[in-house]
Amino acid sequence: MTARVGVITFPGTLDDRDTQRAVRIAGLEPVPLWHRDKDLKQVDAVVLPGGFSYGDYLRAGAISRFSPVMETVIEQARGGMPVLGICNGFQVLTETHLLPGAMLRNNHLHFICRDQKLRVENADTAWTSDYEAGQEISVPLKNIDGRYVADERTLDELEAEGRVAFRYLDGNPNGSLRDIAGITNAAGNVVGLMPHPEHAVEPGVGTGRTDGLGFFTSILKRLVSAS
Amino acid sequence: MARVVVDVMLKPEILDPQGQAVQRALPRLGFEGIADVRQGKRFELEVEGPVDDAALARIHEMAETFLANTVIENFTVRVDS
Amino acid sequence: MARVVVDVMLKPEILDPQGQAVQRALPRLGFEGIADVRQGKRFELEVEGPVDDAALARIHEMAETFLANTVIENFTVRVDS
Amino acid sequence: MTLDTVKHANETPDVDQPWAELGLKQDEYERIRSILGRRPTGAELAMYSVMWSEHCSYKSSKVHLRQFGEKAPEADTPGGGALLVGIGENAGVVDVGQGYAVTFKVESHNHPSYIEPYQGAATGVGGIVRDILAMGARPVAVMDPLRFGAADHPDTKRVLPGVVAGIGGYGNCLGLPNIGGEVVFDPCYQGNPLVNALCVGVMKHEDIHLAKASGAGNKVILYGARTGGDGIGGVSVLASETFDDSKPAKRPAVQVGDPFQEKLLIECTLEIFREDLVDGIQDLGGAGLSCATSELASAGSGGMRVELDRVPLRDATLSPEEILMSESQERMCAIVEPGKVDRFLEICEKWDVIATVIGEVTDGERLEIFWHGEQIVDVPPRTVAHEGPVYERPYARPDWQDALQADDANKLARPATAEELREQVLKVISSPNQASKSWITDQYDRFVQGNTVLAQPEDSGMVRIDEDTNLGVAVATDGNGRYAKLDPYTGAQLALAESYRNVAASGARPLAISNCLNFGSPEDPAVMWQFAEATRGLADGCLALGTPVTGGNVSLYNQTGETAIHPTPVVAVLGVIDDVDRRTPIAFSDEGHLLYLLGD
Ligand SMILES: Nc1ncnc2c1ncn2[C@@H]1O[C@H](COP(=O)(O)OP(=O)(O)O)[C@@H](O)[C@H]1O
Repeated sequence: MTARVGVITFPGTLDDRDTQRAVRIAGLEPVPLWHRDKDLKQVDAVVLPGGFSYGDYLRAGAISRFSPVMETVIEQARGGMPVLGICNGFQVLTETHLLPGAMLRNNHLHFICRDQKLRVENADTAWTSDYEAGQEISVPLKNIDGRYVADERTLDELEAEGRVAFRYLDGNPNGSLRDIAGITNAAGNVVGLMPHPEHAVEPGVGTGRTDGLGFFTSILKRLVSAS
Repeated sequence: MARVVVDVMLKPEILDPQGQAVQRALPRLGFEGIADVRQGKRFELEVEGPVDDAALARIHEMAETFLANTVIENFTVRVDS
Repeated sequence: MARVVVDVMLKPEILDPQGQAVQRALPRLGFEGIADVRQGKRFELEVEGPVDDAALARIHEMAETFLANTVIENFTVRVDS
Repeated sequence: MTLDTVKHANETPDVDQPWAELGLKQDEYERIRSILGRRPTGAELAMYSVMWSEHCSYKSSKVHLRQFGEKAPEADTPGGGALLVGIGENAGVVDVGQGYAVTFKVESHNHPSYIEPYQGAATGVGGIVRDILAMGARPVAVMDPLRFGAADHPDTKRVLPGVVAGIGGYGNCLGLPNIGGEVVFDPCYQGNPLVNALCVGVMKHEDIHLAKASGAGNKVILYGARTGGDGIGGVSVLASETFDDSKPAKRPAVQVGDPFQEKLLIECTLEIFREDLVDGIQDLGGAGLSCATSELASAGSGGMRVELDRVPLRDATLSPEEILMSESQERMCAIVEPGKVDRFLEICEKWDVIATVIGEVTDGERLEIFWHGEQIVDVPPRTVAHEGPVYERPYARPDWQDALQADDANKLARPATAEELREQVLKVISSPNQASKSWITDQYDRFVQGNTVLAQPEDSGMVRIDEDTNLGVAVATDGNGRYAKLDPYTGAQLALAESYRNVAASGARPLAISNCLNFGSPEDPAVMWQFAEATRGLADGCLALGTPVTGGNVSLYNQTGETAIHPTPVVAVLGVIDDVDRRTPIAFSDEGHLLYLLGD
């Protein structure tokens, strides 16, 4: 049995095809999912890809969060299905409150595109087990609403429970509190981050690094060992 | 048709770099004496039918669940006269 | 300190894609009866000193030259009470 | 107000018409009357005036642009043989092998970007992307050759950040990697920045689509955004007239872009292509529906009948003339066989795109437009779209040219001391034109789509177009206004050669070119001479290199008052590379490698 990973397309999603490619390169079967369908086609995990769903209008992720597909994703995520939100997908996950906090305009107010160094803080999630805690990786970062905020209590809680999954290194690119680049829920099945691992899976394109592949091989191992 | 205005502002404790950028630019443009600037959103809703308490309650709910993200934002609802 | 509010809205004839996207989403969320939504900006200015006519005139000028882009936007200035 | 129907026009031959306000000349108005055998209706006048504007008709440049066709490289040259669709369509198409075809084009959005930098630049990107899409291609990359006034001029601070944010805001939201461009500062662009935008698209040979309406009974479908009052007359006023400080600023409604709508339009259109549902297709850009309907009808066989009142509006008060002239963005017009209409509309519904059947192809020869059942347009479409006025504008080498050329660098004092030399070197390397462009390029997404092989700071941008075979294309854009001012003929060739070298240096084989010719007023014989020389230089250069011109754009009236910008032909060269793994980046890769200098 091959593991099936659903990749959702919302109106305005940009990185759905790239994410499908990354899933395929890691040896999984990508399954396109459509925002209007509640049916998840029996996938074993779901990725919410990057982009500008609904043009980022109102707030990034705010309109997509109410799409039919998200009803099922929220329900199944609570039941333990692995869900990864990348960039806009992370924004959607915070809007659904599957992950705490919110994303705001970068503190310098500009879109920023760069190869970003991160530290993997938590290598025990469904999406990070192929990394080692403390490992440093570089993947592209590209967004304008990438500043992670949450109240102090939530931040302390995240830290205490080891739920800060990724932290920015070599300079905070957007004013995210405590240099947070990505977080996980308490169960470790729902992970969100602003940088784009799916854009760092092939040596010949992009930054030429493949540091992002680990996300997809992590989920492969998890799904294969579970089956 | 009646107009209802929903104002959404970042909570005071949340950093507002847009407001700050505006505030910092003012003296350079020759405008002194503005101690602080916060930038938020204003929604103008054209409501069909009467804007009674029930309608306002619905709009309040709409603001709470959708127009504002109450993790970071506060909002007010009022009828535009 | 007194607060002055500057509301900036796109001119009626200018396309407001944000407002449209919000309006189209409302029925899906179960909110019917909103015929139109326009989204604009709200600036809250904390003014040092008295907000007299002279101060308001200055803020008006500030709105005209800086806070609003009068090629595509209208604005209003009012004292928040 | 009474509706100015064709019948009404026949009955009231002597009504005074605002042809001058619409930018038409007396003889042009007379010509419209003689084509129609009566006075035009208001709607007809609107159509002719926008379509015969400099921007849409190329009336001043046409006679010179012909050389690109006349001097086109032979079919047995690499580039000549690769040309699948040449000048005249929305964009040219070249064969890049393995069954793939690539289309690319540069366009200007100079004047709108000066008035409203963000929206002007954003809609510039939107427009060129729709051109590429209309050819049947998936857009895969954008580039943005830019020119601004002095870097330290206060107005540059207004224009540059707005332009960059607009290009980024629109392109990033569409998911198109920005793979290169230019940033040049020169005081000559102070009141007239140049915002050129390029888009590259990829398709299979069999997917090439053309802008033509054929087959009586086929339906005309308008889809995309609702039509509003945006940029009405913008095309004639903005693009064809000089900014003049003495007159009150003309500020017609600015077009506002909605990149989200455009992204839906792209995906929706590509799905429609995949199911082979369209016969002909045209994007709506400058001159809006006037342009789309007349061009489709003109290029096809038969006529067209349009029910204008069916056009979905954003503003119910628009008059038929305004609807015809509106430049609302994010709209397309398709010709669809009746049996395929339902499926077409279904796909549009899937993508939340509004689509409306607004008319059909007829077996007549006229473009006929109706408003609530009454006829307001009855014209031969070719006279609107393709047989507009052509001017042989007088041109003359300016009398200052000799002095300018004689005043060469050899006359400048040489640095006499180490200190002077140091100063001069520092001055050169600290010039904004030499500085890093990363403040700009960091605001553009260069990774999206996952196929970017080369982007800034490389000589050319390169994207992979086939993941299995590693086939790729490279594009570079270059222009040098200062050189072109000294010698427009050689200056255009210099731009071509530089762009060609940039593509070749990255490991790709140059195949074809597109260009954006930014010049001052064609009514000035000196400017016209610059234009004539530059086009001649470019055509000769392309012939020598064996690379055909596949299309491009002419932007005239780039001047402030009497002062024209430097003549600025921007040249884009497209190349193909069989295996992107074999690209050559600019950086040294290993210690011990040797440096060679090629050429003299
Ligand atoms: N406006 C722009 N948009 C995108 N890329 C740009 C832009 N301007 C410059 N670049 C890119 O930045 C890099 C450096 O540009 P530049 O300093 O002009 O180099 P060069 O002189 O070699 O052309 C090139 O890769 C170029 O394509």
